[in-house]
Amino acid sequence: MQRIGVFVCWCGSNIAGTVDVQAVSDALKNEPGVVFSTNYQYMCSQAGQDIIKQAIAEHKLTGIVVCSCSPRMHEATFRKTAAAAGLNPYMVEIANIREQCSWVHKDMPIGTEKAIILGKAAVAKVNLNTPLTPGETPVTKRALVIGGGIAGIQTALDIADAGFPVDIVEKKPTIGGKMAQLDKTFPTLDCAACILTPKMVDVAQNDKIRIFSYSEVTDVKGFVGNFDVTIKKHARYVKEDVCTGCGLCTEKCPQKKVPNEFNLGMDNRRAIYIPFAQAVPKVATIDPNYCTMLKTGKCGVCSKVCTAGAIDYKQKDEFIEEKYGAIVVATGYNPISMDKFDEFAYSQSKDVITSLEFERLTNAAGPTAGKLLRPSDGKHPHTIVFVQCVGSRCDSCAQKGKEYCSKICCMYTAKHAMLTRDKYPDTDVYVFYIDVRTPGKNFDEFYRRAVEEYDVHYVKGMVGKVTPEGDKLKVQASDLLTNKQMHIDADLVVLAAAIEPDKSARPLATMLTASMDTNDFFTEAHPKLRPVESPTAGVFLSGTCQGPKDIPETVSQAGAAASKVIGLLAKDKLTGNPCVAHSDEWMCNGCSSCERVCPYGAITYEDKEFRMPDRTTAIRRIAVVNPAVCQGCGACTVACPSGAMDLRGFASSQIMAEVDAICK
Amino acid sequence: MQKITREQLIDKAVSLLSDGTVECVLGWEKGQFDYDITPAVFNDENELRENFVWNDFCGANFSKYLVSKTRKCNGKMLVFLKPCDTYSFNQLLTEHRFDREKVYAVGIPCEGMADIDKIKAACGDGIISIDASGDKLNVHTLYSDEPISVSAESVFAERCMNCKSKKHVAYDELLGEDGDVIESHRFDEVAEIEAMTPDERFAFWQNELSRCIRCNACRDACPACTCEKCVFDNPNSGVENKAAANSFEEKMFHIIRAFHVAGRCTDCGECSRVCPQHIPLHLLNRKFIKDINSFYGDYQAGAEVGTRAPLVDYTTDDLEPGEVFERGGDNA
Amino acid sequence: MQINEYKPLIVAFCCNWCSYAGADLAGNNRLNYPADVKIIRVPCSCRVNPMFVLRAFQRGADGVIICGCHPGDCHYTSGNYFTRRRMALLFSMLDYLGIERERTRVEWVSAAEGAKFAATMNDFTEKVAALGENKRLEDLRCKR
Amino acid sequence: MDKNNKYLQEEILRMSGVNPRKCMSCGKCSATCPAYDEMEYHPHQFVSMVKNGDIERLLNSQSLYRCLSCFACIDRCPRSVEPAKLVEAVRLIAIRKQGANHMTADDVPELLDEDIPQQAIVSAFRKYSK
Repeated sequence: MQRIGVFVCWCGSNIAGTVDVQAVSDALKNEPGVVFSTNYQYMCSQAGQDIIKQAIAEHKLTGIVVCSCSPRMHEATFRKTAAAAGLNPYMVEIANIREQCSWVHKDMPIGTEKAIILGKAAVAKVNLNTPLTPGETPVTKRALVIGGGIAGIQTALDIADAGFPVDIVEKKPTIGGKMAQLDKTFPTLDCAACILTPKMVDVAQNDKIRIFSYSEVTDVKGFVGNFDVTIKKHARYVKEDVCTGCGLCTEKCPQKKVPNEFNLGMDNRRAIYIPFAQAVPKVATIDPNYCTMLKTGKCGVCSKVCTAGAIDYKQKDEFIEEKYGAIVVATGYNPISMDKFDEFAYSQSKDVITSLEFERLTNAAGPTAGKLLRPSDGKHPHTIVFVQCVGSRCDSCAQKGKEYCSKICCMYTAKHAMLTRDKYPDTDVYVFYIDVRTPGKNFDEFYRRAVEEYDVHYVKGMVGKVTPEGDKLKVQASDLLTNKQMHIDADLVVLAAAIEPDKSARPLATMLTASMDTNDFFTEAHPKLRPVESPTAGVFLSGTCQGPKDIPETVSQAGAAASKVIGLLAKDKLTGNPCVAHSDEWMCNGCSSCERVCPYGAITYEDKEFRMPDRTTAIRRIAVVNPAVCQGCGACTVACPSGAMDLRGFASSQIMAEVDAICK
Repeated sequence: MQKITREQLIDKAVSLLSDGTVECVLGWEKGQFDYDITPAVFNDENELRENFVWNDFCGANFSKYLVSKTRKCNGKMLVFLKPCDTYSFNQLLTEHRFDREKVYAVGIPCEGMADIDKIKAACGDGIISIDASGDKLNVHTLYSDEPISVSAESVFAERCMNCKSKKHVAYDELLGEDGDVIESHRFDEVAEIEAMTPDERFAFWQNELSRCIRCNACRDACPACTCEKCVFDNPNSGVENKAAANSFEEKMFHIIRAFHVAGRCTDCGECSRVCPQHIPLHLLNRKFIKDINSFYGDYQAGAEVGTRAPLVDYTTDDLEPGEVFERGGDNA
Repeated sequence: MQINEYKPLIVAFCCNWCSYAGADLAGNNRLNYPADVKIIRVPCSCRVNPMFVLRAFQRGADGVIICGCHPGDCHYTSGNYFTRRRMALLFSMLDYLGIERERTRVEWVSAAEGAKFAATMNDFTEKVAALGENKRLEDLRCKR
Repeated sequence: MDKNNKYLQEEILRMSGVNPRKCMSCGKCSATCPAYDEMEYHPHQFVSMVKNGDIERLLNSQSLYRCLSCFACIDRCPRSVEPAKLVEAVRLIAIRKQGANHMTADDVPELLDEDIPQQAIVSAFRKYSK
């Protein structure tokens, strides 16, 4: 039996004005378990807290009920008071007789009656309270960043800057991501390489940062503060620590017909290659799908020309296991495939390109050395049509494209149009738009410049059909403002393809037990207040894996994710919330219902041997809750058919005791 | 009459026993009466030849017994599954309730099982034995020298009249032919109750459920009720109560039981079969199934292994609890 | 209890993060609602087991209302989605058993919706009061 | 919106199963329409006129009969609004008015032209004979 003390607060006249506090403390004196009951003007004051501390000592109280304001206000205060008096802080319950009683009821008898009932419910609950101790888990002081684009780079740099070691896992042979492929960046028009490559060098030179390029995460176990991650380092057939990045092999390799993915297949590279001049790590990689030596065992040219002796045809995939305290997902995006948009003739004509291909065409390091030339015949295009919202903002019933707005297309299309008109004033540039969306600092001004200064023809309407005819592209479009159908003979058509999360994100989310939305974007822990955290503790989100973003937004989110990681790694131990779920192993069926409703992946299963009541032994599958991961929502307690799952602090028996007390 | 014979089943069992595929056989044996068949474990050919039963009263769904029986069996256990049993079999696998490796499942066709109460209604009491020939059941009673003959179809159990599937959704081996999923009228009765006024519905259920004697037979036979410890047996659960103390007590029992199996119930009908008070308990479970189908899309528990039951799943645009009444049509 | 002055007994389960805070806000703004409403704090609406709802009715409650964060705003991301399914099915079942549908309700109340909380409670209490005493569900032994 | 237009609007929405509110006014239907220049009201206008309940003007317009039912607009509409179904529904309203047929089936052969795609001829028979 508990020894309960009841403390009724007047809150000046806030409570005492409508509730007869003396009557309340007198009435509660007779409740089961209550050995002491009093009231005082301000329970939260020092003097009030002293009354509580004194009563705990004098009456050897095992639990207390404070009838006062909302627990959201002073529950923490009274828990500290109890702890100071040597009572477990979770033996405190608050009856909210201010916000939910005295302030909403005018009539003294009614208020008093309700206050007594609320007090009784709290007493009934405390009777069933048990002392709780928050669990502690150590924190591995190392972070993992998955993805080496601008988001991953910025996050890693910020974490390393705070003194914590960081590993970047990048599946491509170099870090840099999409930003490395871009030409200029809006709205300032500085060159992407000029601002990105110094950061890539910073990463390479930072002794806190390790880069696992050409690698991927294959397994994640553990939980916040204690992740065990397996990283697969693909064989690149070049010793990374020996290769000097001189590039001689990439010039001598006889296999010249490999589509260059960095230029989106618009030119070719060799079977041994360095993706681009500023690659980090600047190390050659052999493409096993094209290398004659690896396929037939005959060639070996690269090995002969390599003075450093870095080539190793026998290299095998390597698996690295490492512990991390926090994981940042920065897996980025890709433009969607244009397969389902036949009307734009993307697969029929080389001169219909996506915006990312356009970036490469105008990039000084691209296939045309920065000259805007048609991919088909290398001629200078005079009429260029840009089509916006290709695959964005589609209805789900249409079964092609994405429902969301890809966010960055309006701005990069304005940039492309403006730069084209700037470099080649002899061109006619049309942009077909549904809406022009330019919220952002200096964004609308930028778009207006494209229209007003550079005379880009913005047409409100959509392109319906592109037909290649001779060396022209017949573009049929609507102009909704003049209510005319337009027919343009274009030389180049650029499609602003929607963007989608990288395909690697879905299996990764499964490994991390991090949730995703229907579009495969990672879900944030709270859409407004916790935008860079995943609901899975210890997993953070950076960049476009969470939703479409431009570079400034990505960088600021990357920094925010880093600060959350730093906040986590700075702790030596994680103190959990003790109000978590726990499963009674004797009652558990192992049915997985709880696991399926848990938003945090806090529940796992193990096979355990039991000595059964009939003296046989049986191996049973039982649920185990990881208290470090559980956040205490209680969804599992209801999903559990046997009632094996219960929630500490809000046990079924406690809530039912409250129900009973109220309904008595 | 069942198309597959007792001898076929015994021969199959004996051959699997003798080649060492299985260690024991879960089958049916005669209980107190001919029509009172109970599940039993058989360990050798003699036991099988002597006691194994297969007739129109072998309604018991074996899936549930696998949970406890496989724990006691070191090797594999042979189990005969009628089409409706296979759904429960899958559902229990989804919930990891037994080890698939320890079971050798033989699917057997079922022509529908008889309801002894319907036979009693037709032939009177004092039934000594019942045998089947063709589509007829011959009932021998104390009071008549000649057997009374009734057509098997006329005494089908309710669940067999509304059979939802003759297709086996799980087996290692199939005896006889597989059937198809059937478009049944199993929700008609639920719809009839839904169409009543609230007062009529209350009166209907008050009449039905007040007969409950809390014998727990429905729970004990239900293949979804395999909890290690049932909430109704657990003094800490707050709902443990053996006796029906008042009018709401047994309602609460049946609502909670139906809710606990909601989304997991395969509509096998065992609850109604075993109820000694003839309460149409399947109408509670079918209400949940009907609601789930209409609110969240068609879902048949146990149709596949590993599916996510509707109550541990959601979509962001599910209907609101306040809208359920609009869906059901205005029958207030 | 006086016979001529019927007062319904309403149990309100409120999630800690949205609806309980919404109720506090109603208090802060001194918005009146009937004292018949008694609030039980739960971490999330998904903590409310249908057994609690039935228990309340069994012990003599006249109405039970469950309040949670708006769908999509759950503190635990998905809790209220499960609540929505569970309660939709439970309420439909209670209706099927002939129990007045006005006695049960789920309402989404955010921490900013103090006024909505008070209005909801006023409306719910009024509807339940109009039904009169809960004869179909209560356990007579436990009635006050 | 007057009563008749309101009635016609509801009738059209019911018959076509189209929800014009899904339209985001991108104009791709009109951009893609091969009969655009023949029309007084273009596909995107059809959608907005039905949405606004401006039905009678549509009913009286020759545009109804210029639609080839090629379904390009249905195929390419990013919002699945399906303008051609609206056109068809308005046409049916016109046809259902006794004696108000645009032309009879007998009129069709002499209007035939060698260049008309077969699909258009089949559509014509379907549209003009009932």
